[in-house]
Amino acid sequence: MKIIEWGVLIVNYLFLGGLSAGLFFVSAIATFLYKLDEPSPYTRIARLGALMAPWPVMIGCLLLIFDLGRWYHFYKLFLHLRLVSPMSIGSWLLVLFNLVALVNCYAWLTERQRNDLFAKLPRRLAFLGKFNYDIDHWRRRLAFAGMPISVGVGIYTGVLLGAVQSRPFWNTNLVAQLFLFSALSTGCAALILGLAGREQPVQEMKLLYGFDICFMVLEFFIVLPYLIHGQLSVQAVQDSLKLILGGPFTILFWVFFLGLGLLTPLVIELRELVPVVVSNREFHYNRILAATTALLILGGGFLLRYIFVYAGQMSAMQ
Amino acid sequence: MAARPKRYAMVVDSKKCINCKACVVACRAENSVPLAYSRPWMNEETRGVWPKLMAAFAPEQCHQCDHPACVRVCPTGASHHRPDGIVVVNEAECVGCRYCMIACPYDARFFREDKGVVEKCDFCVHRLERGQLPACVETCPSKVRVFGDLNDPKSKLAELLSDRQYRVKKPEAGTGPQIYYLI
Amino acid sequence: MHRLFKAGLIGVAVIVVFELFPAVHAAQKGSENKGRYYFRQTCKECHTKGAVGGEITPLNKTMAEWRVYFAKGTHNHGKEPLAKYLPADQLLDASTFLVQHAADSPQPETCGK
Amino acid sequence: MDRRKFLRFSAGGAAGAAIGASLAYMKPFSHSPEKEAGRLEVPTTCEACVNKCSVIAVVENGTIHKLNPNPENPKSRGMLCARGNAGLQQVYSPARLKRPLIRVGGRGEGNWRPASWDEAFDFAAKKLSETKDKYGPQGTLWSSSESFQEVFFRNLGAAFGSPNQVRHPTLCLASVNLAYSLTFGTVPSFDLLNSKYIIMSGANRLESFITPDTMDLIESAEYRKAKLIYLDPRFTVTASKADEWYPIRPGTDLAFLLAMLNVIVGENRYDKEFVANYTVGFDKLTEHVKAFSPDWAEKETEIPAKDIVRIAREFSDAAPRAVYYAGRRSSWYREDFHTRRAQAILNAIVGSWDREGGMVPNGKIALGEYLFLPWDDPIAPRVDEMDKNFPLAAKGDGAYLKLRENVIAGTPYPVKAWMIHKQDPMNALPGQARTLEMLQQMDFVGVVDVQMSDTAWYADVVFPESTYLERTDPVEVLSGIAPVVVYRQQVVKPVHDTKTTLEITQGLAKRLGLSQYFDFTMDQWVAAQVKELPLEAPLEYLKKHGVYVPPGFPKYGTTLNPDHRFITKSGKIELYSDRLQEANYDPLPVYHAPAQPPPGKFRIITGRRAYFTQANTTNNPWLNQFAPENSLWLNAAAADSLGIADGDRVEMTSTVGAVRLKTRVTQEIRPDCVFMLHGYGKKSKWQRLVAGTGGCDSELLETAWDKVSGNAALHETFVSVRKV
Repeated sequence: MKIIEWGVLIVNYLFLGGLSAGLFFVSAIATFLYKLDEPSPYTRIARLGALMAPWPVMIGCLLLIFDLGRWYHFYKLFLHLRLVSPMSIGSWLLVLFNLVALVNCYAWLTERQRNDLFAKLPRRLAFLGKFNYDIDHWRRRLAFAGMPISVGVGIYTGVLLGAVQSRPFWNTNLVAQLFLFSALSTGCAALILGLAGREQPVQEMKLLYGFDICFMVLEFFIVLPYLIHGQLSVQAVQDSLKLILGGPFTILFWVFFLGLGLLTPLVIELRELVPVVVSNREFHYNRILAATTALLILGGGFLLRYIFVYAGQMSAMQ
Repeated sequence: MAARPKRYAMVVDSKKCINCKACVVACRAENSVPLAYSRPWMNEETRGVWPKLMAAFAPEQCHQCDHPACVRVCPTGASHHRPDGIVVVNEAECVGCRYCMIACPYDARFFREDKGVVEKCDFCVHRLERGQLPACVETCPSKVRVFGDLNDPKSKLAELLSDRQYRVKKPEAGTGPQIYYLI
Repeated sequence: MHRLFKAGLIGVAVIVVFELFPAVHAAQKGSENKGRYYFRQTCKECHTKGAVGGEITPLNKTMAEWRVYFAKGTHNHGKEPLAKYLPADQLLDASTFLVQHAADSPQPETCGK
Repeated sequence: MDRRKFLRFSAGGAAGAAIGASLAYMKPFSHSPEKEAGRLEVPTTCEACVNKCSVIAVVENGTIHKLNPNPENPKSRGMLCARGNAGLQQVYSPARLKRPLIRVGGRGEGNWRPASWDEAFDFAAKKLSETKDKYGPQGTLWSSSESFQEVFFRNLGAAFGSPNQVRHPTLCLASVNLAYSLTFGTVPSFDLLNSKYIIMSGANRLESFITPDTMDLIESAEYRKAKLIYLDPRFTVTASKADEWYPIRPGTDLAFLLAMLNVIVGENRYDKEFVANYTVGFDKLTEHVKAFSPDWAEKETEIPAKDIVRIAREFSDAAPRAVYYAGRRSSWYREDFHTRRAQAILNAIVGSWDREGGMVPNGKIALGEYLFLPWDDPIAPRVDEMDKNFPLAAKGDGAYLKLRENVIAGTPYPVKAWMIHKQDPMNALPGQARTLEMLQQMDFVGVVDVQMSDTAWYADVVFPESTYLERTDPVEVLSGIAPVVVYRQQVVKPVHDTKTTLEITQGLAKRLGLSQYFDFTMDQWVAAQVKELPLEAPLEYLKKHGVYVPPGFPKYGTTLNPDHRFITKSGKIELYSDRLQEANYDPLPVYHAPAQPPPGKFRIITGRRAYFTQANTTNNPWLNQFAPENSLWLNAAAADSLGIADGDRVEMTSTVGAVRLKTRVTQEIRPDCVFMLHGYGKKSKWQRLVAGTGGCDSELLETAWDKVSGNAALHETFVSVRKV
């Protein structure tokens, strides 16, 4: 029988869902970091995050739907809510998140952007023009409401796998945490990448690096106990870990995910940020370095999901 | 969970199994399963060095668990647990996400590419409703499988389980499998 | 007693003839296939289980006994001639059939039939 | 409970969700009456092999959906094997012969043109008549294997005037049949279910074939604690279930048997009363077996002498519930007849005759016969000269290999037309090149079959037969300790333009001027058969049940009175056989050590799995999937010394041919033997799954036969194996 049922579509979906969750979460935090009346560099983070957040998860959802055996039956997912099924919860969560993220995105549009958008509506849909409301004042409320949902989506991508008892590689709550922090760090990374093109986003970068370092440190300290715990667990789990400790995914895991996708960007960011914080030096913003770091993190996040989805399915109880 | 009025289960007396594959073909015909898939399958094991050898065979299929992981993870409820203990997939509700396949510790399910749904052994519920045994049970030449109601103390199945030692596969999965292998 | 002796004598004679001169037998050989037909068509009419004559099959006698029987050529314990039931050519065929399927005839079995 | 139709929101956790689900989804699994209305269950009889198991065909809307076992037939034990289940593929397979075909182009080129039945009949009748005009009716050869309508085909050949009819037993069990016939006057069944001690020489009952004996053996060995002793150079499924398995040196089973006889006679362990009352020749046997000590047998068989002694003692202790099982296919070695005779003698002297758990003569059920007109006996002798070559063997069956050699040589007369009924000599006979030679020297070859067999591939005209589920057949008795009558009735109308054998026979008979012999219908034939069954409306009964199980069986001991006359020359069980003596054969089994393969060569043994019937189901996709290709079993140590790894392709060479196939390097075979499955490497391109796939054992096997029965000796070939 076929071993790998969930393939690259699901990997992408998990990655994109996490990415959106991260984008939204960081954006939402940024929303609270400035006084409403004052111009702040953090507005740029909040705005960019809000504008970017809905799209990856939407693409991810489309991928998810196309991965179904009968994609045209996907609506059946929404005829039920089964609280014992991570996928059922997840489907609803995704809908909710998509809605909030979209509204939030809308809320962060400038007046001109809104007008442009509605002006572009085809004539038949012109009646939608009456929805051209200014909802800027919802931003914080949306951020507040959306934060737990985005965290939920970030966790859910891990719970989806972690809840499967029959796959020893997955069956630990650490997977959900790992996926959450990976999601948040990829959100940060996407923002770093998004801002890299702007003029001297120094303040923004300091904040994002700071967040990112937190997320990656947490991620690292989840990977560590995951491995240790697994090695001290029952034979089935030990065997499943062989997939990354001397199995088909070893190089991918250690070199590309852990080395290039997690530790390298962590070191780079630390090197950039620590002197600023500790010695109060000036922050040398290096655009290329920032973009590279971001790409490495994004690559690492993708690989993490790839490794987990594939290795997990290959692992089995004796 | 409330007691079930019936609890269908299966006993496998692997010592009698001669690996003749009748069950596999019978199921294929009965359930119109395309050649690429099979609901039941045979486990074969040969060990030893000439001429000290042993061989063992045992059929396996969906274990119709008491706490089926597949049912738990199913997002639409297409996979569900009947009151008589049989786990079935309602094709109409299945969206083909294959989460159940990933969740099943026995790999007892397969994805029908042609239909876009997941399929597995259902103890031939349509035959049970006609009063017939599951196709694999009925056809077995050496009568390896014994099918019956666990809650009926007079059934051959209950009798075997009270007389003989048995084991279930992967009990640590915690799914409460209902195929009992006699020792 | 006398009759028994006569039958025995004929029997011996017949055996001697058949055993010593197989050529004689061969020359007079009828058709086994047809004999089977005549036997079933005519003899089996009365000689089945529960019928007047009682069941008779080739296995009722040995080869020699059948030869003696046909050499004597009488039916119903000598009361009537066999020729009453079958013409001579059919009798030859029937005897061939019965001798070749007698109780001590070589009958290697085959598969299925 | 208020169930909202659109959005089922059961927030009550797991239980709530489960209840919601179970209530909501019960419906699709209750059967719709409309579907049941088009459903029909027709009891009939299987033809996936020769065992005649009863099946119930489930027909849904005119199509056979499933074949279920018929529990009414105690012989088929309420089971249906893999082949039986795959039987409906015979009907619906795209690989079927769908209309008569006439060859265009050379034989074996595979070019055919569809023909009408009239055309095909005319063509064949013309060719047969031409052959008759030129060479006499004996210039035609009629081959057939056991099947319910075989009788019509055989009768056509006989009515045509040909003495040359050849059947399968000399490729199968002729030596067993002859050995038991000469000893007991009949071939008994073995009451394995009630046996306590069973010895099997290579009779691979649990792996190669599924019949009542298979089920009985499993039941007695696994549940009733009968002891199973199994001798086989290969570790088979049967070996794995046996209490003791001895990888005997191939071809030496007779030495083992003689040593057992030596122990049992020498230690006075035989059944004295039985021997005195029912046997002849025991004194000669006593003298004869003195020479064959267990120590001597150990050297021959590689089975430890102490084990032989112990087994002999255990066997005689367990008697009469002890049997040395006869086996089915006994076409192994040149001395097979004597091996089987020794088995029969061994079984006889311990008194395992006609007793529970021993050998039991088959129960008889008298069927009526349709009285068709008799034709003239053939004038010419058989081309295989059975009277001269095999005077004791079953003449109607012929001796296939001797026949082939004579036909090729043209002695004693030419045979130039060959009609073949559902037989595949190209695969069934060893030495395929010779079979092809025989085929190629024919002026005409006609084949009746359901698929394009390798033999049909080389034929001139192919008549497609309706499969067993598309026709009604004569009633048959499935013999055994408890015999039953089985009936095969039409389940569905023929799917293609096919005919039954009776129709084909009648079509040909009409054109050959032989109509008067086949002037009946199947209904008339069946009516005559069932007339004598003790049933009020026998035919209706059979139509409804598919099987009639007469009361009163099993009967033990019907032959056990000293006045009983066995159908042997002496009227007793013949331990010593005068008939063998008169025909210049050893009257008691004499051991001739078989040749052993020289260093670097292997003895090839052949066999099959129970999901294949000889060579003719390997193209069934439902069965082929279990072994899409055959491979060469090679002992790991032997493979090592040849530098061959598992899965390597090798070439195997014998004196008559070479085949290439993959290896299966294994622990499960003797280092001096190799094994391969039968039925692969087909020539017929229409056998898509196995055409050119794997290797064909017939190409490799050398021609040899048992002198007494004429049975083929298929395990006498030595091959060299070389990596390619």
